Amino acid sequence: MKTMSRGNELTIFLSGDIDHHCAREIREAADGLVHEKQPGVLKLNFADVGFMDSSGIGLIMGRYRIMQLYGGSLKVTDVPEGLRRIMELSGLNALDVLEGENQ
Amino acid sequence: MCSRDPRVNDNLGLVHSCAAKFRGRGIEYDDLYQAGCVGLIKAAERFDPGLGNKFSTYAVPVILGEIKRLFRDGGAVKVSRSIKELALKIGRERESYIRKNGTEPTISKLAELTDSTKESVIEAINASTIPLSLTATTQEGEIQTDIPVPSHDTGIIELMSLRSELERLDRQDRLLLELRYFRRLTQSRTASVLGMTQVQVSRREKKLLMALKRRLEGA
Amino acid sequence: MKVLNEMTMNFESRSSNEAFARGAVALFVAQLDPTVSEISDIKTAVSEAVTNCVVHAYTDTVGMIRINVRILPDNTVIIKIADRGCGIEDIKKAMEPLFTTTREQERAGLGFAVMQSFCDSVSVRSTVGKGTTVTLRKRLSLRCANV
Amino acid sequence: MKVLNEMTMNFESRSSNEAFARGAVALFVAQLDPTVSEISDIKTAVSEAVTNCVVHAYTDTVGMIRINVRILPDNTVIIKIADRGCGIEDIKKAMEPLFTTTREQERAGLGFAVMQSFCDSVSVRSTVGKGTTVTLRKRLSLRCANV
Ligand SMILES: Nc1ncnc2c1ncn2[C@@H]1O[C@H](COP(=O)(O)OP(=O)(O)OP(=O)(O)O)[C@@H](O)[C@H]1O
Ligand SMILES: Nc1ncnc2c1ncn2[C@@H]1O[C@H](COP(=O)(O)OP(=O)(O)OP(=O)(O)O)[C@@H](O)[C@H]1O
Ligand SMILES: [Mg+2]
Ligand SMILES: [Mg+2]
Repeated sequence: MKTMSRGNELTIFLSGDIDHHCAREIREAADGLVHEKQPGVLKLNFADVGFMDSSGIGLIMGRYRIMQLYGGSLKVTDVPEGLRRIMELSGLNALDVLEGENQ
Repeated sequence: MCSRDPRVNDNLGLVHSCAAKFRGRGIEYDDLYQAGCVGLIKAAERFDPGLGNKFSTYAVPVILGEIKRLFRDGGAVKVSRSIKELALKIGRERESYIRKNGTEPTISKLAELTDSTKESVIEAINASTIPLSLTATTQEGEIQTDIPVPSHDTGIIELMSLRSELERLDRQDRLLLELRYFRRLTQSRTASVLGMTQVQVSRREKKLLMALKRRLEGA
Repeated sequence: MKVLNEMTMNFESRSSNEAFARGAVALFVAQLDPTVSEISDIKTAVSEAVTNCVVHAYTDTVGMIRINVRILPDNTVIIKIADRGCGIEDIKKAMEPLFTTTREQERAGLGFAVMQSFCDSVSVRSTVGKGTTVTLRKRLSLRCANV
Repeated sequence: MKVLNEMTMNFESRSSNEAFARGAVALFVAQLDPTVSEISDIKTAVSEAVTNCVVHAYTDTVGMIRINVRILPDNTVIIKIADRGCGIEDIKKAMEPLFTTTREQERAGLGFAVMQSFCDSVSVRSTVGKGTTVTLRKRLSLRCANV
């Protein structure tokens, strides 16, 4: 998993398919990083994600809660067109985590 | 191809038949045929008629083995890498097709455009990312493609945000909202579960919702 | 309506089979020459249904999942995902957005909502203790190419 | 040996299903994290066996083809391709390179030779009038990744 740290911002570059099978691994890795670095902003970059189902939504919601717990915030960035529908369906817009949305 | 051994010249058709079995696997037919010919020559050199086999029976596995070697040499590559490359190509072709024609290409069109099979297009889509970019460029410049946005149910959105806010409440309050809004229990049923009266539930619920609303709006 | 082509597969409810299942359905449906987004809708819906079998139907065991795909002449695809797991008590409630019975695993309770949004119709049959069958229906925009 | 994972599929003997069949097997085997050439060997061998069912087993009809794939702990893949078609009279002869019973089409009589060249072992069971089962066995070089 590629990551980038800049200031108090931590970016995790997700890739491939996000389904129930691999969500746990991603979750554990991400939470480990957040715990260690305690970033103010966690960015999940979806540019290289080809497939996602509701497990991906669960993953985002879970990180959202954890970031709130730490008093930080979560941003979801570079969502490919093919994944927008499921992101929107889940109501993630309302949480203001989707970056680059022109409201 | 010309050889002094008549067995070689007489069996070139065999090489074609063998090479044909490997078509569409990413190696040019000419290269397949060449490798097959090497196999045929090796077979002709080693063949011993005294053993009672037909030459062709002996030659086929040798020819196949030689052709297969072509794949083996480049073949230590992990599947994901070659598929990723195809996926990139598919993404590019798809985008330029949409730009030119205004509609999405079908899988068979994409196979044609990327010089691959429908099956490998699907596999590439299955195995990795097809970058589906948000913007498309036309002659007039960059335009935003229309993404069909499903009419979303604001109820879902509210509930979704609500759920994450719920985590902050104390146990009793969380249970109350959980029972009322996620389990859809009536106020009196909720009251009996929580050991409260219906009026208490009603009041507490109202208060909690107001507070949540303020927090969600303030966020 | 006459079935133009049909496929059935059986596999174990291991999470490592989730990618296989949606991929195999996509390959079968590819005969209809769909677009990338139609394929991706189908894969997402199948993934939800299969994950539900792995997570809910057979929570602490490994059981068999059966998928049946039919192609109809009007370019409709019918996909049935069946398990013989625990079953669903209240189907109507289960299908409500955000309803979930598993908290721990970060399930959002959106699986059925996703299936409904990505398919033309979703129907569920279930018997507690016997299992569940989810039927997805989607009509593709283009005419049949190769069948 | 214990089976780590297993999948079975049933589909009609239409030539449009050939690509689906080898693709689905490849997807299932992909769990073992194989190399391009290993996957491609398996696809070629499966393709030959499935084509034989379409062309020879059910010459003028459409029948069912069943594929079963098992993954063993030592990274061996066992693939059974079975039909209930006409069967093979003389298996030994049928497996000889260049032996073919269909003249008209461009069949070269190389199908079994290709399967043998691409797999570690090929075995055939057949009963005339009842059908044929071809069993392919291949051990992959790398250890199991995801199962
Ligand atoms: N095959 C099944 N067998 C038994 N119960 C099921 C099955 N599918 C769904 N359910 C029940 O229906 C509920 C709702 O399913 P749904 O897919 O909508 O949400 P989820 O799986 O809980 O969360 P998500 O799909 O967002 O990860 C599940 O929590 C579960 O109780
Ligand atoms: N599933 C089957 N059912 C009945 N007969 C079969 C089956 N598979 C193979 N055969 C018989 O075995 C012969 C040899 O098969 P093989 O695949 O080696 O060659 P082919 O199919 O004739 O030609 P090619 O595979 O090169 O196109 C066939 O011609 C056919 O008579
Ligand atoms: Mg679900
Ligand atoms: Mg053959």
